[in-house]
Amino acid sequence: MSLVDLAAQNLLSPMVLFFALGLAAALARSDLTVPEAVAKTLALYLMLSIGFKGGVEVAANGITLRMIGVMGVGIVLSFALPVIGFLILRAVSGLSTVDAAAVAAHYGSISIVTFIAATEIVRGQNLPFEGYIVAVAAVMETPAILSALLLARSGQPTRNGNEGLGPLLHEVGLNGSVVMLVGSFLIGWATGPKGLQMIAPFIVDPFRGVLCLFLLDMGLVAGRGMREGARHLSAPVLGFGIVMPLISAAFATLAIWPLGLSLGGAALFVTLAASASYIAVPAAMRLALPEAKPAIYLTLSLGVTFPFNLSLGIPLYLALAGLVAE
Amino acid sequence: MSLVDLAAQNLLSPMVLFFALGLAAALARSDLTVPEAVAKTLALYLMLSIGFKGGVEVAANGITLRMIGVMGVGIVLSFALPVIGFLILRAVSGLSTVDAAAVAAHYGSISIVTFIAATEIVRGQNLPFEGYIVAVAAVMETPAILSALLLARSGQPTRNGNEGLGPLLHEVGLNGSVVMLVGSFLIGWATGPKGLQMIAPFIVDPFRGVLCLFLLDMGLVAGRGMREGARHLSAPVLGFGIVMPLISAAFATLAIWPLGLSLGGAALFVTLAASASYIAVPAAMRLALPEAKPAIYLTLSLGVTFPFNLSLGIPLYLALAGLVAE
Amino acid sequence: MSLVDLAAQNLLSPMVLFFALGLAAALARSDLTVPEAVAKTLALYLMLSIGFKGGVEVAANGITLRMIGVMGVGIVLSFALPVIGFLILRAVSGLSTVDAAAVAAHYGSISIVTFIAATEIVRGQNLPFEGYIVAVAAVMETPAILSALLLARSGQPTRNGNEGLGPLLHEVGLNGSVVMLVGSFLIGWATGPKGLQMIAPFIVDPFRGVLCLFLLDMGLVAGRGMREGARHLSAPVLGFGIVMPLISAAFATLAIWPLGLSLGGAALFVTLAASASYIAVPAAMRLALPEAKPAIYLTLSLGVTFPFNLSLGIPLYLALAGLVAE
Amino acid sequence: MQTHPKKRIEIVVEYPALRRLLDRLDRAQVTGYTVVPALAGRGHDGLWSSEGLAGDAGRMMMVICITDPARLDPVLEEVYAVVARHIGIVTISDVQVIRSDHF
Amino acid sequence: MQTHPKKRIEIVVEYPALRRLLDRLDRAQVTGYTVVPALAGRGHDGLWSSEGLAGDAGRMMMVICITDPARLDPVLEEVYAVVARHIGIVTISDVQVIRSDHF
Amino acid sequence: MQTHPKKRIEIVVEYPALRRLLDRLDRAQVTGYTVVPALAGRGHDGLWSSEGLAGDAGRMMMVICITDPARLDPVLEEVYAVVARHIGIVTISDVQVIRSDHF
Ligand SMILES: Nc1ncnc2c1ncn2[C@@H]1O[C@H](COP(=O)(O)O)[C@@H](O)[C@H]1O
Ligand SMILES: Nc1ncnc2c1ncn2[C@@H]1O[C@H](COP(=O)(O)O)[C@@H](O)[C@H]1O
Ligand SMILES: Nc1ncnc2c1ncn2[C@@H]1O[C@H](COP(=O)(O)O)[C@@H](O)[C@H]1O
Ligand code: NA
Ligand code: NA
Ligand code: NA
Repeated sequence: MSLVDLAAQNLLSPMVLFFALGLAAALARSDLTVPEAVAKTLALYLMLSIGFKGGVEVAANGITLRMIGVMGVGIVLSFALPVIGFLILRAVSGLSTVDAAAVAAHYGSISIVTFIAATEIVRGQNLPFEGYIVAVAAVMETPAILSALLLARSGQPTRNGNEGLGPLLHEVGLNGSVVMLVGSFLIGWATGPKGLQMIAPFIVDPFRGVLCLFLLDMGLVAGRGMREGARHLSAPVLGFGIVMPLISAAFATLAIWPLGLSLGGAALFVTLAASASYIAVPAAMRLALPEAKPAIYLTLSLGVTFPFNLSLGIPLYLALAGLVAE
Repeated sequence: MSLVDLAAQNLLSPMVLFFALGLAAALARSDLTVPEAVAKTLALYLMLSIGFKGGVEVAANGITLRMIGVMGVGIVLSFALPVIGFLILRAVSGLSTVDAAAVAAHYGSISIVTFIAATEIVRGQNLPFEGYIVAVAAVMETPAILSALLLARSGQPTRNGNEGLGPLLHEVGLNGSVVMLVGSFLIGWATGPKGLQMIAPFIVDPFRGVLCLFLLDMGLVAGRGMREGARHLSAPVLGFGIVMPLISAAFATLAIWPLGLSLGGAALFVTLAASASYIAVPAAMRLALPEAKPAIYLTLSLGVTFPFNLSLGIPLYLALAGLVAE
Repeated sequence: MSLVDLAAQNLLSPMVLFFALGLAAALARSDLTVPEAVAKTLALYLMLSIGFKGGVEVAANGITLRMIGVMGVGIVLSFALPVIGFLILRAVSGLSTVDAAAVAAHYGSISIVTFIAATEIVRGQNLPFEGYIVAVAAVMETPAILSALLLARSGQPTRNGNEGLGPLLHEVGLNGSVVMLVGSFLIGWATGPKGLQMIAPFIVDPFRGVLCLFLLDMGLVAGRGMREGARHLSAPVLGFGIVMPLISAAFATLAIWPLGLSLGGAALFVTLAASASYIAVPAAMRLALPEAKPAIYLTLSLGVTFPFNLSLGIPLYLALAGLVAE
Repeated sequence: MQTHPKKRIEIVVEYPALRRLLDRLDRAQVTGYTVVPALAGRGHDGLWSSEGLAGDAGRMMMVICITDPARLDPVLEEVYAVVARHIGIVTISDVQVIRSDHF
Repeated sequence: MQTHPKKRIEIVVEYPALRRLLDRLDRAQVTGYTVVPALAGRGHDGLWSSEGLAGDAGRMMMVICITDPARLDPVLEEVYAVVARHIGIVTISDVQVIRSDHF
Repeated sequence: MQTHPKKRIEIVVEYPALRRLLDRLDRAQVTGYTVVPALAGRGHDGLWSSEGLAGDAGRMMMVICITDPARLDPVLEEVYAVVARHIGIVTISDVQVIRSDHF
């Protein structure tokens, strides 16, 4: 299937259309909302499901050297990409050191929903993928945060030290979404296919439908954010929200070339690198760099990069992965 | 199946019994409640599901002249029924102009849950129905509101003008439940049976069970409303809550006679006309006619008409539809 | 299967592992939480499902003398066990009369989630069980509360009389969870297998998955409770949380010997007796014995007895039941 | 705008006692009250949080009641009768309202 | 610590009128406001509870707005324009703040 | 009824900073506090709403703390240490309580 066909097919999937519905409703100032308690639970559900299924696959296939290699590459990218993002932002945008570091952190980390949307597309093409990729997602969440803190301090010497790095690492590492993802992965690993069979009618069958509802909600939040936050984003910053994912994707494609991932796995890895966090990193930034303006990084990640990745990015990353995958 | 058999079978369905359980629990002052966040989400789910499935059917069957005809008749009824309701209320009840107009608005508009309950009964009889009926439901939601505003103004010249009709139309037209229903319908239409297949384990399989939970909640809210609101309802107003649906049903039966709907489709159309709104119109009335007492129209619609329709009305409308359907 | 195998298999089930995940996350001070609105709804769902399924089985098998006998034994145990618990607590712990009575009430009453977890284990062993056991669960919920009130008054003559027993009985008997369980049982009974078939994709298929999510939440709440409440529990009280279930189980095993229950049914009955309430009784205690410290009874029931029963208790009760069952 | 002095009573009380409290307020013939959910807190009886709770014991509510200064004492007595036995606190403050007849 | 006197306006209003109220506050150029959900209440228009409601009519919200005493009257006028027609109440009280320029 | 004067501190603060704030209150040895969820608001940092949020950044909480007038200043200092760096506001008002020893 050609890239254009793939993109067109993706744009007409229920997932993307429900996101678009949410976006349109929010921009038109509809009062449609998903209650916060439900939005949080949908996110928990998605992480439970994706983590568990990944763990089950690892249980079936065991740990391999390749798995460790891919995780290592993921960690390195999560550390390195914020540096690249930071340098670009400092060069082209007028953002302060702290704001640039905070934005960059989001692009080194990953977005689980983008990852999930990509798994659906990969699955729709009947491409298998390595189950441990979800563990790679988990280990890529936090290194970017440390990287960004170092970048921010490069500007202002020791301003943020007053709470210490220890409590911060604790809060970030035990962030609810990280715990849910890693915990479910481990449980899936421990219980294996037999465990999956027990709860499949809950975590597998309705998964895509729940994802549609969650994407509707993300569209609503993104649309509201765009309405409020757009004036905080200059043209260079907006451009960064599209260009940075492409740069990350390019680096990721090169970095996994030697590792011999399957096409599906490679596409997911590239998507992870190209995705930008919107749950774990924003919360960490409010703690670690409270001076950075959330209107900038939240709007950029959720209002610009996420829609781009969901609609055009993922098909592109799948094509990119085709260049290097086995 | 005779009307009596059908009614008896309906009264023993899990749906009606869960509604009755909620009603009984509330009247007995049990502290059983469904959290507001969940009630709102259940309503979103039902609209997502019913809208999507309707859209998929239209995708399969295309737009027909008959569809446009039925939608037209629906719009006319939604405009006209409030006038009839208003005249009756002014004649027999002591309600003020504004209260009478507000009550009448509810009976011109429609109740999606009543509609959904009717689809389950129709399906239980193995009767097919036209998928576009859900679009008819959507277009019947709002005309009644405009109708009621004109009626209310007939009494007090220009009292309500201070916010203007524009913002009101915006708020009513982009009401969350309308957006959800119409948006899901359009997405179902766009993605067709392939889209449905993807999310059927979420929006089709558990649908009836979710409906039971929602009806339990409606029973709780209706029972609480009856306990609080009963003293606001005089005997003539109470009677209106039963008689008006029958009048609406009679008009609807006559109005679609020439259109040649299937038996299932006709039963649903008559049900729509006979149903009374309890989400979209109350919210609109609080904005447009804040002087009207919510204790009257909410109690009447949710505490009298809805239980009547759910238990006895729908079987009756199915019988009525049998007189005119193809 | 040997007891050790059964226990090992149980400890590696997704249910127990998700509970452990919640516990670990809370003890490590992760900010993972399940929103309150969702936790309440999950509980409603579990009671709806378990009640309905029980009712359907009774519809299929009819009322028998044995059923009435088992319910009678259940009621007697619910009355009697708090007396035993109270005497033990007064003898070995330093708890006041009121605190001892309040704790004892929890152990006479039952925990529906423990019961549900046991049904899953029983089902996992392919053991059938009597559907009316869920009705036995319902009748065992409240007698223990009355028993505890009498015990508490044995200490302080007429201190708690100021609200009267009438309102209290009303509040306890119409407690939301009791109404949901009994109501769903009756609806399942009324609609029978045909009703079950209609809503099975909602109440049967995803049941185990939902249970995992609920147990995750219970782990989180139990862990938080242990962190806060541990200092309120002396060693004898802690010991009581493990020993009392065993005593209850022993009594229950003897009491149903003559009744000829199936192995599955007997295991569930013993589990009911051994389980400790953590929803209905705490709420009743806040009303009836507000002087009793919730930190003691909540921590003990949820933080000590529930984890014990879930992990080791239930396999043990299944083994115990094997001694007396048909 | 002309305003009139009233008293604002703010009560934090455990959920199981809420119905009793509201019945007492009705008995004291207050013209109204508003209930706001509380999420977490700490007091003499320790830390609590309603997150994740499936049951109602352990949740807290905040009740706000605006009343006439002349009626403060009888209202407080009814409130105190509930709060004294249950987990909760009461504070009173001065406020102004626009429509005096409403309260 | 040095503190500065401000006015705290507390408004309980039905949810459907919330957007109008907030638009009015914006028009009155207040520096900010906070919206807190209400769960249940009673007033002249009877008892209400948001539990179980799928729709928005029948829910209430509490809006808190800290403002400069000098700006109280114009703000109250905007607030009153909404609350007079809708279900709701308004109370005003004295508070102190730390950073005066923030308000 | 006899009442005693206390200070009521009301803090609106972003959720990610809540734990730090509560730790500070504990450090200042207040006798208690209550946390109430906020739903939406506006301030210098713009509009926000918690509706639909899956994450915690962007949510706000309201913390209420009754304290003795004599202890106000040290408490305010701890509070200010958090709120100064985070999104949030602090107001102080006078209240009366019934049981003085409770606070
Ligand atoms: N005296 C009062 N104290 C606190 N809240 C009140 C009071 N009166 C009314 N309210 C609240 O304001 C809402 C509307 O009041 P009303 O317009 O009188 O029905 C009520 O439902 C309560 O939530
Ligand atoms: N004048 C005000 N009155 C009430 N709440 C306010 C006010 N200013 C700010 N807030 C609340 O405090 C939050 C943070 O304020 P700010 O730091 O100014 O953005 C806002 O989002 C509001 O929820
Ligand atoms: N000093 C205080 N300031 C604010 N809220 C308090 C205070 N003390 C107690 N509370 C609230 O009232 C509840 C019950 O207090 P207590 O009876 O002291 O445990 C606590 O859990 C808090 O939510
Ligand atoms: Na990334
Ligand atoms: Na109608
Ligand atoms: Na027991």
